[in-house]
Order: sequence, then structure tokens, then C-alpha cells
Amino acid sequence: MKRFLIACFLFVVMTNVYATPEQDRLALREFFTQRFPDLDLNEMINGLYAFDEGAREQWLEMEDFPPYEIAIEEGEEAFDTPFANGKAYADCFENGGIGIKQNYPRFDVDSGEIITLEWAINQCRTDNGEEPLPWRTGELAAISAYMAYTSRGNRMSVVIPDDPRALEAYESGKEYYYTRRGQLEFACENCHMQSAGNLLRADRLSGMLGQATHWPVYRSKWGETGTLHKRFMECNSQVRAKPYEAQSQIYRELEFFLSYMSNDMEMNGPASRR
Amino acid sequence: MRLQRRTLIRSLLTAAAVLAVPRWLFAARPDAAFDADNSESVVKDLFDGPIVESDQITLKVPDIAENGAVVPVSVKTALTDVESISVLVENNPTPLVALFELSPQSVPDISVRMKMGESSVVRTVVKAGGKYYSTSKEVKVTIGGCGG
Amino acid sequence: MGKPIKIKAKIKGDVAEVKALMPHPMESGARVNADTGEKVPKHYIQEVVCKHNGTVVNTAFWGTGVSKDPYMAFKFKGAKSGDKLEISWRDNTGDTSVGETTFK
Amino acid sequence: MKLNLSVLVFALLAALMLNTTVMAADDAEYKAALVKARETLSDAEGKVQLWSTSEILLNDAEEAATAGDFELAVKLATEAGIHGELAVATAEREKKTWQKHVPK
Repeated sequence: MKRFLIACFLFVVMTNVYATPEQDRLALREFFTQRFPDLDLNEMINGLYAFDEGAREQWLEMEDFPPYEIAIEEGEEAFDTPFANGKAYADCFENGGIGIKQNYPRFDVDSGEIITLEWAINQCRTDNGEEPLPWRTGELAAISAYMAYTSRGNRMSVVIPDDPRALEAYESGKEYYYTRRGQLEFACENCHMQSAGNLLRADRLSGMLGQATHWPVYRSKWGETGTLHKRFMECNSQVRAKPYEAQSQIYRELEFFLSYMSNDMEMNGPASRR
Repeated sequence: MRLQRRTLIRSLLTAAAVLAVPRWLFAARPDAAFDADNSESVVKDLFDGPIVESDQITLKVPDIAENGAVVPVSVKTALTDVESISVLVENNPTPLVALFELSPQSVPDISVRMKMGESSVVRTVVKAGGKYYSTSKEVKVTIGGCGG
Repeated sequence: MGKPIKIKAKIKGDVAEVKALMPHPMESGARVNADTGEKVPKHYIQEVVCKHNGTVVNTAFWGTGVSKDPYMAFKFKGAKSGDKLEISWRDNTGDTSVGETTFK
Repeated sequence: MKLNLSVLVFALLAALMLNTTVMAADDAEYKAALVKARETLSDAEGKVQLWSTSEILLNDAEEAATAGDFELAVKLATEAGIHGELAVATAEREKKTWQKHVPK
């Protein structure tokens, strides 16, 4: 009996706590396959436009000459402009910073930090004696948009190295995603898994798969191009939870988890959304 | 004094530049029509003749606007000798959104993105061969685009 | 001088198709600045002129109802490879901007 | 009947006076409510569960206190504390249940 209980306990522990990130990802894909049997899951990189034909048509019209092209151009110019010390962004990144967005966020073994692309861009600046840029919109979002643009068509390939700190960061982001919060007591999961594709008042909700592939985004509601963390803050505010700062540890962990869930999906940033 | 003279010279130069432009392009921006707060005034200010409904015009706008701040609209027409195409959103604070004046070289097929404060009739008026033709469509707006 | 206009132009058969994106705030005068509580003054493009090899093909007059970062598309006949296309705007503050491209 | 009425009036007046003595909050009472609210709120924050409403309530409470309306200030600060308690309750419940929502 005792042995049976221990076996049960171990089974529960192994299936609950020690589901590997890869098991999580495959289970998530299975979840959406069950929910949307007729949908090509790859379409989910287009967010709500995977579910709403009328909205999709307007979106495609926007894509004819999307307003984020302004950010791409500004970003490219900033990216190519050397710092005061003569170095440039290209010197800070593998492959000169071109076509690498799919590898972010990454876990830095030396510092134990989750490095998002925006974090790396600002780190590149401060390493070269420049002031860091504001996190949410403007030049940083533009540079990120340009780098995302050069990464289009690549597959998301976030790596969780065999390091307990990396796994801990992943688990922390995962817990954040599934935990109800705020006065309205909504978890990210409530909107973007349970209710994905449904209308919440006038808003068609996107699904969790592919949520990390297309940033930064020109959101018509914002009237400008902004980063994923700007959206995190907005999501939190919408359920009346106090938002964290952009690039705070918890948001970077959330992005780490969210991006891993989109692994193997096509990079399609920057994008335009309602 | 000097400043005034400079201003005067500038206006003379502007006048000269304007005179050099062909007659059909001469029309200045109809500011009053753009400032008018109801579509009746716009119509009165802008169109000096009767307007007839026409099925020769294709007005493409969404049934439900994704976001009132950015509503794509296109107008094209099979009518010939098109001189201008205007777009009005009847319930906007100032209904006249755009007026395109087309040269004979133009193909009457234009697109623009516009703001809509609330659900409204969107109307287009095409001036062709000196006459006015129109068509309209109702657009539902769930997130208003005014003030945002 | 406003931000430069972005233009995409191509020739399909005998018709030139032009699309333009013009970075501009397009303030209607009705928006309230959330920080100061004050109304943001009107600041919007009033006139857009499109020229083919120096000849005006169309003029667009705009009100405050055109979206932020305006987009417009139009077509015209008679363009051929190597021709120039120029688009310029003027806003209610007197500011201007211009963009230019060559048909391929 | 007449006697009854004056007794009633007296009782009412007494109740009213008593009421004001009980309700008349002062600065000390507000400070106490504030300390209590801050405690629960920092507990909620530690559990990654702060509501966006709490800070607004505390700001409004501070404003009321500055204006001398301690009764309102106490009420708002207490409300903020309750939001904190509810957030903590959510945190403690979710800690046990969130895993159930992860697809397996």
C-alpha cells in the first residue's frame, strides 16, 4: 500500500511538475487541434485574423501598405547608424543582427538572465556607451521591427538550455500565463485558450499559439508600433491587474514561455493589428 | 515693415505660381465644406447640381469596421470623364473626409483609410461629365476612431 | 519639413498603380492628451498633390477624418518605365513633405 | 402620544450625536487604515497579484485626507486594503489550481 502511494505520488509529480517544455508545447498544439479541427494551426501566427473573415479582409488591405513599414525604415536607419565609438548594432549580434529574432528570448548562462531582443538591443547600446532607449515604443520598437523583418520566414527556435535556472524561468512564465489575476480574475489562458476565436464584447480574441511570432506590432488602437511588453501591460490593465514594467523579470519570463510555445512556427513580424 | 514687404512678395510669388497651373487644377481646397458639421452643408457647399444614385460606382468599405481609427475605403467607377470623387462619413463631426480631383490622365479608382467616430452611412459622390452621381453604404463601428 | 513619404509604384499593362504612406499624426483637434487633460491642437494634411513627370495627375483635399499615418492609392494612364512620380503634401500648419520614385 | 413623540425626538437626537462621535474619523484613524492597507497590498505584490485599482483608491484616499475628509479617506484606504485581501485570496487559490489548466 505504502509503495503504491509513493508510486502514485511520483506519477503525479512527474506528470504535473516535471512536464518538459517540449511536452507542454505538443500538448498545447493538441489542445488547439481539438478546439479548431478545421484550422491550419500555422494560421494562428495571424492572431484573430485566423478566425474572423471580415476582419481578415480589412487586415489584408492594411497589409497592402502597412503602417509598420514606417517603423521598419526608421529602424533600419537607426540600426545602420554607428555609435559615437564607431561600433554599431551589427557588432553586438550573431550574423550582424540579421535574421536572428527567432532565437529570442534566450537564456544567458553567465548572468542567468532572460535576454529578449529588446533587452539585447539596449544592452548593446549601454555596452557601447550609449543611453538605453525607452522600452515600449519609438526607436527601440523600430529597431526591433527592422530586426524582426529580416527574420521573416524563419522558424521560432527558442532554446531552454539544460540549466535549472532556465527551467525555473520557463515555469515562472508558465505559471503567470495560467494564473487568474486582477479585479476581473482573468488569466491569459482564459482569453487566449478557452475563449480564443470568440468575441469578448467587440474584440475577437487571438489564440496563444503564434502569439509571440509577429512582434513588434502597429496597433491601430495605439496609432504606433509597440513591443510585446507594451501589450502585456495592456492585457494586465484590461483585467485590472497592476501591470509590471516592460522588460521586468516576470514579463521576460512570460515572453520566454510564450515564445517557446510558438516554437517551429513562422516568424512574421512586424505586424499590424486592430 | 520689412516683414510685411517680404510677406507681400511671397504672396505675389504664390499667386504667380498658382496662375501657371492648368485651369482644371485651379480649384482651391473647399475649406468651408471640410469644416461643415453636417452632410447637408457639405453637399450644398460642394455640389452645384442634383445628385443621382448610380450603380456605376463601386464603394468598398467593410460592413463592420475593425477599428474606427482605421477604416479602409475604396471608390472606383465605370463612369467616364470623372472630374472628382468625394467621400463623406455622415455621422462624423465633420462629414467630408476627402475630395480627390482627377485629371483626364487618372483612372477613377482611389483608396484611403479614414476615421469613423461611430456607425454611419458612408457616401461617395462622383462628378463625371459635369454631373453628380452617388452611392452609399452603412458601416458598423464597434471601437470609435475619434479622439484616438 | 515633415517625414518623407513612402511610395510604391508599378505599371500593370497601361495603368500605373501608386500606393503611398505618409507618416503624420493627423490630429483632429478633438483628442485629449491623457497627461495634461488638454486638447491636442488640429494638425492634419490638407492637400496632397501627385505628379507624373512634373504634370499633376490628381490632387487630394483632406479633412480631419483621414487616419493617422495616411495611406492613399490611385491609378493613372500613360506612365512608362523610367518615368518619375512625385507626391507632396501640405498640412494645416503650412508644413510640407515630398516623396519621389521612378517607375521600373 | 405627545410624550411618545418627544421621547422619539430625543432618542433620534441622541443617536445622531452618538453616531457623529463614532464616525468622525481623524488623521490617526486614516493613518492606521493606510498602514493596514499597505501591509495587505505588499503581501499581494509579493504574491504577484496586485490589482490596478488599489493604487487609485490610495491616491483618492490621500486626496480626501488632504482635504480634511477623513471619513472618506478611511473608507477608501479600507477599500484598498480589501482589494489587497481579495488579491491575496486569489493568489493562494490559484497557487493550488493553475496547473489544472495546462493542457497535458
